[in-house]
Amino acid sequence: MSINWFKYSSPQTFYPLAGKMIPWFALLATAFAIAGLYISFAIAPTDFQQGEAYRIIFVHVPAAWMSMVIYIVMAGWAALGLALNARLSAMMAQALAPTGAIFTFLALVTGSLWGKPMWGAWWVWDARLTSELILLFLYLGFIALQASIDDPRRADRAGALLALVGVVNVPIIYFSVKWWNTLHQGSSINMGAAPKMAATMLLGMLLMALAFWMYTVAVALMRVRCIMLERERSSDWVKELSLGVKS
Amino acid sequence: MLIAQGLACLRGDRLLFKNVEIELNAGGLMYVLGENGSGKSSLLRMLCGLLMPEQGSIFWDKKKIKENAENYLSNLTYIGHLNGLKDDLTALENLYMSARSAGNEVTENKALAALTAIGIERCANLPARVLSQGQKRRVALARLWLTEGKLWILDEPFAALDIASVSVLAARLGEHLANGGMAILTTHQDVAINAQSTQTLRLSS
Amino acid sequence: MLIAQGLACLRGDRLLFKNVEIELNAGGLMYVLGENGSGKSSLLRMLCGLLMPEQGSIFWDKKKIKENAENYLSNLTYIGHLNGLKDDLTALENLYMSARSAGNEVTENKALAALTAIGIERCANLPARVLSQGQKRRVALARLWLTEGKLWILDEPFAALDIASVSVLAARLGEHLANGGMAILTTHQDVAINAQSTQTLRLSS
Amino acid sequence: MQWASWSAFFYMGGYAFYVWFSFGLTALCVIWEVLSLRKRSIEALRLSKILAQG
Amino acid sequence: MNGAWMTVLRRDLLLAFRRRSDVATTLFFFLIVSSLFPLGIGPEPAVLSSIAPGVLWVAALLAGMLSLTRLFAADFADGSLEQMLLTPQSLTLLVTAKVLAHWLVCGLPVVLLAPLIGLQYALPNDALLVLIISLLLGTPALSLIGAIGAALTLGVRGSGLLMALLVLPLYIPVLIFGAGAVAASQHGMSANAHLSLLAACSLLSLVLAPLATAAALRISVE
Amino acid sequence: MNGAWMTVLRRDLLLAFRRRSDVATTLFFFLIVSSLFPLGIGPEPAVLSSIAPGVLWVAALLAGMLSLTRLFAADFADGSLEQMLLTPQSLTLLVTAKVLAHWLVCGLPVVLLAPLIGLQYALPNDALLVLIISLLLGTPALSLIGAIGAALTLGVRGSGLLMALLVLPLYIPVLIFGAGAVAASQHGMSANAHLSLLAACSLLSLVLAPLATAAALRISVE
Ligand code: HEM
Ligand SMILES: Nc1ncnc2c1ncn2[C@@H]1O[C@H](COP(=O)(O)OP(=O)(O)OP(=O)(O)O)[C@@H](O)[C@H]1O
Ligand SMILES: Nc1ncnc2c1ncn2[C@@H]1O[C@H](COP(=O)(O)OP(=O)(O)OP(=O)(O)O)[C@@H](O)[C@H]1O
Ligand SMILES: [Mg+2]
Ligand SMILES: [Mg+2]
Repeated sequence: MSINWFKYSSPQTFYPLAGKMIPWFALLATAFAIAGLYISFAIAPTDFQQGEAYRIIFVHVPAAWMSMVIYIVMAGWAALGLALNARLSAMMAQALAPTGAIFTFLALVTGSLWGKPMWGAWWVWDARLTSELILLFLYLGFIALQASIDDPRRADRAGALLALVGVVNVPIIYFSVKWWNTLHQGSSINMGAAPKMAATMLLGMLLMALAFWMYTVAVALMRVRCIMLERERSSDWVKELSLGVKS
Repeated sequence: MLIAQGLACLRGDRLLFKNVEIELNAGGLMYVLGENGSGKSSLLRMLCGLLMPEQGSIFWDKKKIKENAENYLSNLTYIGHLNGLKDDLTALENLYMSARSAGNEVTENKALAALTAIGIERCANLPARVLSQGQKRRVALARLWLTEGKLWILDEPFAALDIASVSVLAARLGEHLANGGMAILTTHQDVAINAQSTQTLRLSS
Repeated sequence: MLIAQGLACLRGDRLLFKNVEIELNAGGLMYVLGENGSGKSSLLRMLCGLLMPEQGSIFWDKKKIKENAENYLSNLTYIGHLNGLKDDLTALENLYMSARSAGNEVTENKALAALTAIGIERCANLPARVLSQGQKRRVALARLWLTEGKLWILDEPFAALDIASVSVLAARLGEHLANGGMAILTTHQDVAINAQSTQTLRLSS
Repeated sequence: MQWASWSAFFYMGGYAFYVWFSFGLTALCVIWEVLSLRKRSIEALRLSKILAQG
Repeated sequence: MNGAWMTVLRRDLLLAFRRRSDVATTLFFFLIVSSLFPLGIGPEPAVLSSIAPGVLWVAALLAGMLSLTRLFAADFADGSLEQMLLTPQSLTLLVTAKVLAHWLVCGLPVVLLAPLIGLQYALPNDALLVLIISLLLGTPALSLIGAIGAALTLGVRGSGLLMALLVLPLYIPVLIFGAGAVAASQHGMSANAHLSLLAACSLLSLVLAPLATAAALRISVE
Repeated sequence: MNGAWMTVLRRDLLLAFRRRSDVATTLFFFLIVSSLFPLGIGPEPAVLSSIAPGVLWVAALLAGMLSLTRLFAADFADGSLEQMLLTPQSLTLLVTAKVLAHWLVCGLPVVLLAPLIGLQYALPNDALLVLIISLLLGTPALSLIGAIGAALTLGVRGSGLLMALLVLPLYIPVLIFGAGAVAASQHGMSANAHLSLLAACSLLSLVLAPLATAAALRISVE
């Protein structure tokens, strides 16, 4: 059993496995995306308050959700990597980070693109906005730390530790920021201004979220393969592999 | 007693050594020799548990050193390339505090005695900053007069020492071994140390 | 040529040495010997102008070194206890840049050749951080293959070097002296260097 | 289907800039990420090939 | 074991005493930062006292971080960190000793200095009191959390800024509760809720941070 | 001689840029620091824009301090400072090279990021312009003055540390004029007076600071 696990957790065997999985996830992602986009633009009705602007929700919310989910998954892999000292899981954590950062960035930008017409301001210090911004900082910290350590083993373990410390803090931060926001009633605007969640809208958002999920998996697998190639450059299996490909 | 089985060390993408076997018993002395960069320091750091072996494992009294770390570390005295001195503390303070925080029972007087033994009592109250290269090294080495540790791991202890101090240190090593201690050391000079059993491990890159 | 008259060095409240006389001509080699803390490094730093002599004065080509500093410094190559390497630069970058900022005309290739000469070309592109003690020392010493300086002042150049490198360095020193260079060095090992004229200055505290 | 015409669809009831910018940016990020990863893996393989041969 | 703990504490305090300038730098930084804003804003007491809690807390936070970046750097460079890892005592405990020393040297003075600056901002007395208490409760958390960052960025290029990037987001709750407490008492509300949350933060980090720091040190020294 | 100057500059830049992430880190550092204040003070745009000048100048100062205190420390510890003193070139010039490198890495990013933070703080455009100019004029002075302190703190002798403390206050005028300039333009007044004073500070320190620094280095190395 455990042998089996280690067999698949060794880069050499995981590399081709990942290669096989990528296309399927890509396919799923596109399928969900098409369905989701169809609902969000063709089916979902115009919102009587916000007009068409609300359609941003179909990228904004899934992106926001993903930004959080990915961070947690990342921390999970990191913990596994620290516990079992398994190279693969550390690599997975490292592979997820950039995608998570991108989604966070998207949540921020689409959010403020929504905010401009709704509130008339690109940015307000609202609780959720602020905590999303902080989440972006957490991602960037993780990436920067790993980027600035050259010894891969140390980079893995340092990053993993940071991710763990991060997840412990995320809820505290989120809570404190919400609280801070309620203290300053003055300017806080509630996103409740957003339309009622009609069933179709919820479906649309869910489909888009699923699309993002599948996309994330595919991309993470692609990145982890790159990392393996770069890390194990001098190992035999990479050499054989690279001799195999023509270019 | 110290046993290491099938140690391998990978630095960056270079395999420094593999299948290194060590068995060291009471009174045993081991030289680790090799050219610059052959991996001597790395091996010593590995034996201390500072560096995780790529393969293989290390046992102290039949138990993995990670498992009975407390027992192992209280028997271990390691002095590396770095002297671990604070420029702003005097020689005496440096010695006293490093010994204390290593868990040895020492008094100011004992520390002073150690400095005297290695012949730098005159510098006892000088800040480490102003000491000469060799004097710094000797302050670090003075800890060997204070520990009750069974296992000494010394990385080029003789570097930068003058002839007199070299022989003083050699004598101390001999004494330690005679009392059933063990020592592992690297060096590029050859120095005569008398021990019941002397082994030599040669690393070649 | 280098002349020093009646040098005295006071450190804190200790007079390390006084009335030290030095006269070194083209092709001359001078050993500065003495136990740890006897003042060797201090003397060398004094000769470089890093340390003000308490008494006495130092002349290069008959002129006080402070007066024709530019000329003196462009003829001087000093390598002290510290290697002066940047952990984050590769061995090659370290060598190249230190030589450049010392005013020597060097190219990457020349620098690489120097590293090859001292036998660490394999580490050329490793960050200094990961180099072993001896490898670091050798990167620092590689500058001796790049300078046109007449006067070399070396503080324990052989410390931490393995046997092979010691002889390589000794050879380079001999060559330098044969070409009418001068060298002053301290050491605790005795190494054979062939020079027309060899003097020994013994400092005793 | 509540779009009178394509132009109405693109006009997005006056919010064209915000809506299309959001979706467009998302698409851009996705495409960029995928392409850059492609490049990266090809580069890695090329390098290790050189290593393997030389 | 207690002996070793005390020794580490004593050694760091002694070192700090010998290198007073570092400590002074921290305090001075705190002073500059907190006295800079009145210049930018002008003397209206109303505005000043409204920004006082935030400014003071941010200043304290930055000052603490500024000094923390080098918590382990020197020990790492001169090899005494290796020795610390090789002592039979639990590294976690020794870390607490180091952090405590740092807090006594850099945290406490800030706490003591704060009221003076509070006066400059026309803070009422009870708010001043709350300020001191909140700093007393909060700054330990800052030191403890900062230690993790310091350990993670050991010997990493540009570690100062990198550490800021890692640690500042984690400081945010402490900042919010701390500044919130003062603000609350300014508006005549009770600050107890804030203060107890602050205490909770400190306790939590007292339990978890040393563990994380010890792990980080082991990773960094390899 | 030019060769050596360029080499020192290149070496320091290379050291700073050795990791591409460094510059990014500097930029994000400012983002975070500037996001701390709203969390401490509250989100009211009016208040925020009134403290914006202070926030930015503090960020600049902090970035300087985080890196500057170590400007020579590393060179001193690893011996490359000795080597620098032994080059035939004038030490004063080499010092300028080092300071310039430092400013490019730590000063410039502030200037570049300033507008973005300004937006977050709802600064009017003309104030933004003044802000950038003031930073351009002022940050070099911060680096130059900091260099003196950095050289002095190397001081083997206790007096050096004390001197370093005397250097710190030199920051104050720069900060006052800098923040003052922006504040002035916010209140619709002309900022020229402040700006010219700022320029004067920079010029003065450009002339004097390198000399002082070089002297301090010579003493410290003895
Ligand atoms: C920079 C601007 C914004 C950011 C960073 C942001 C961030 C977020 C985040 C993190 C979430 C997920 C939180 C959760 O699901 O519990 C979210 C959800 C949401 N946001 Fe935003 N948001 C922004 C602007 C806006 C604006 C302007 C609106 C509409 C006026 C809006 C409407 C929503 C809605 C309706 C949800 C879904 C709520 C839910 O599912 O519970 N957001 N946003
Ligand atoms: N990240 C890395 N990449 C490549 N090589 C590395 C890396 N880290 C360390 N090394 C190599 O590992 C070796 C370290 O060896 P170590 O310090 O143990 O040498 P040593 O035997 O102690 O030499 P010395 O006698 O000079 O002290 C060096 O050859 C160094 O070049
Ligand atoms: N401030 C001071 N007070 C008292 N003594 C001092 C002071 N500064 C330096 N010294 C002494 O001056 C001497 C410095 O000597 P130096 O470094 O030249 O020795 P060295 O001959 O190079 O020794 P080594 O062989 O160990 O390198 C040391 O003995 C040191 O104790
Ligand atoms: Mg070694
Ligand atoms: Mg010496």
